Amino acid sequence: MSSDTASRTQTITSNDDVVRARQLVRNLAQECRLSLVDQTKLVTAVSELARNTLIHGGGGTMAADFTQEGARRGLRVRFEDSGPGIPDLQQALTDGWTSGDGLGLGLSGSRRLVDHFDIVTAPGEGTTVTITKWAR
Amino acid sequence: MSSDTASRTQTITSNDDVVRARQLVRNLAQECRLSLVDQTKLVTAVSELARNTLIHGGGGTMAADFTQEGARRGLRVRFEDSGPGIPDLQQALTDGWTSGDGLGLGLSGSRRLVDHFDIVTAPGEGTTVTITKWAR
Amino acid sequence: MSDRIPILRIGDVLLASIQTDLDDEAVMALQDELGNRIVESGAHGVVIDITAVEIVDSFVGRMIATIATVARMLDAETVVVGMRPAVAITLVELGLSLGGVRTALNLEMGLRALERLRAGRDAGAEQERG
Amino acid sequence: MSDRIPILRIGDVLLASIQTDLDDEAVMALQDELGNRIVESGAHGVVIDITAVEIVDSFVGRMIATIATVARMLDAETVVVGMRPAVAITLVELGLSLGGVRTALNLEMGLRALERLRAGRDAGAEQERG
Ligand SMILES: Nc1ncnc2c1ncn2[C@@H]1O[C@H](COP(=O)(O)OP(=O)(O)O)[C@@H](O)[C@H]1O
Ligand SMILES: Nc1ncnc2c1ncn2[C@@H]1O[C@H](COP(=O)(O)OP(=O)(O)O)[C@@H](O)[C@H]1O
Repeated sequence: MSSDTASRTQTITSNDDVVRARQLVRNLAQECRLSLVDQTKLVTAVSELARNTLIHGGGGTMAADFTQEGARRGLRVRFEDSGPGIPDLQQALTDGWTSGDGLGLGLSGSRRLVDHFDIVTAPGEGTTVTITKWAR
Repeated sequence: MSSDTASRTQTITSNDDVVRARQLVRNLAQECRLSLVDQTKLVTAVSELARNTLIHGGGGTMAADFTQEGARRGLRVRFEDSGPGIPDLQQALTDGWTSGDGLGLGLSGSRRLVDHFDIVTAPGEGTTVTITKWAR
Repeated sequence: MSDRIPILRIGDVLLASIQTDLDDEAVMALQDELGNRIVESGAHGVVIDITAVEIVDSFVGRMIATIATVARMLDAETVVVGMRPAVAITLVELGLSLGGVRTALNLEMGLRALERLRAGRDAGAEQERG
Repeated sequence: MSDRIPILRIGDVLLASIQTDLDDEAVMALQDELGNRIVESGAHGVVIDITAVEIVDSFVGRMIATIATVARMLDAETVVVGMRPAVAITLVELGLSLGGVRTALNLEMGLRALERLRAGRDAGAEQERG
């Protein structure tokens, strides 16, 4: 079942893993009773961030867990890589800015799609992005 | 009632008239039993085209009528002005092209939003745009 | 003949609720006034409530994108609440981008999103050691 | 490990129906193959069926926009059918433009839209005396 701890971690080292990451979070989001729109937003953000972990971060891991705040339940997903890190974070968070040939909407767009977005990065020290979406 | 012939014509010489044009077509679209999405698409197209009639065409008229094709019913709306006309129609129909400070999505976008889009224009001879949306 | 849209203030948030079918002049007036109020008030969030709005055409879309840009420059976030699904589908087909605004189901959710964002930012500022 | 999406031909129209959660490689393969087929076949329309698609992220969105651009250069129209309302709302918030593609509720409506468009164009060519 998707509820045991093991299944909530996903290595991200291939395109297939990005698909698996989406599917894992989709299942957890349903379990967490996110609305259909919120599931869609969260899984879209996961797809963007997992791709970044793979492409920009050179691979890493995704870990998802349920979280509680008072009576509210939510789903928290963390992406971690030990890639090059992001030298200019503000620039990277700007709509349309890309260092490659992407659309530059991955970070800025997924930030909008979730309730909480947190990023820790430094040149040479990898990147960790944590997002949370609350059930209503 | 919105069904009599008189109420189906709307002069477009002010911003208020653009609002009236939208409302007239909204009522007719409901009467014609367009789906909610199709009503929304049609009224959005009407808003774009009525604004063009006012801004680019220097004012004109809108005429709406029901139309039938076999068993299908639809709503046809015509915008007519005797303004400057459009010298390069292909350019004007390109996404993002504007001669002023618009977004350049009025013609290209409303063309996509309707089932049938027809434009007759020539420099100095005004512009007539006719659109049709069919009920399912 | 334009109707003016009242701009309310709820704590640190400015709220404009569009309740009628606005003519272009009223849309521009709202854009200007909201812009001014964001600058003057130092609000950290802007909510544009379009629950009652039946269509968003390119004119209204541009107004929303402009407000979001002004707000962002002043470190405030904009949330559009109550967008109908039919409006979203029409926007996609029209080819219009709202320039990266957040959306929320309703006013309550929108206000909550702004609150969280604020909390997240204050915390995030320290954590973003990039 | 990529699944290939079959591209069907219905009269003058190419149809790609996305039935599974595609990885990026499969998305690129679909883009390349659809592009080639549009060029080779002289099709006048392309339908991308996303009825079964649960999310459209920036990668898939760019594929759709690219196909629409290629098609347009070759005088063919692209219709995306079956977009879920939740997907449309997410696209708006993501800030992504599909580059001006038509949308339709389902395959049947999409094919009908292409037919009409074609009829309209043939007639329109004479009328557009601009
Ligand atoms: N995990 C990561 N590691 C290193 N750099 C990253 C990472 N994620 C994002 N970036 C940088 O931030 C930029 C913007 O990211 P994003 O908004 O997702 O756009 P895109 O991926 O389309 O370029 C990327 O081009 C890249 O330079
Ligand atoms: N009724 C009209 N009369 C004259 N020119 C027009 C008319 N409608 C559109 N145009 C021309 O076509 C251009 C593109 O129109 P549109 O796509 O609606 O974009 P926008 O109105 O934002 O400029 C306009 O900038 C204008 O030059």
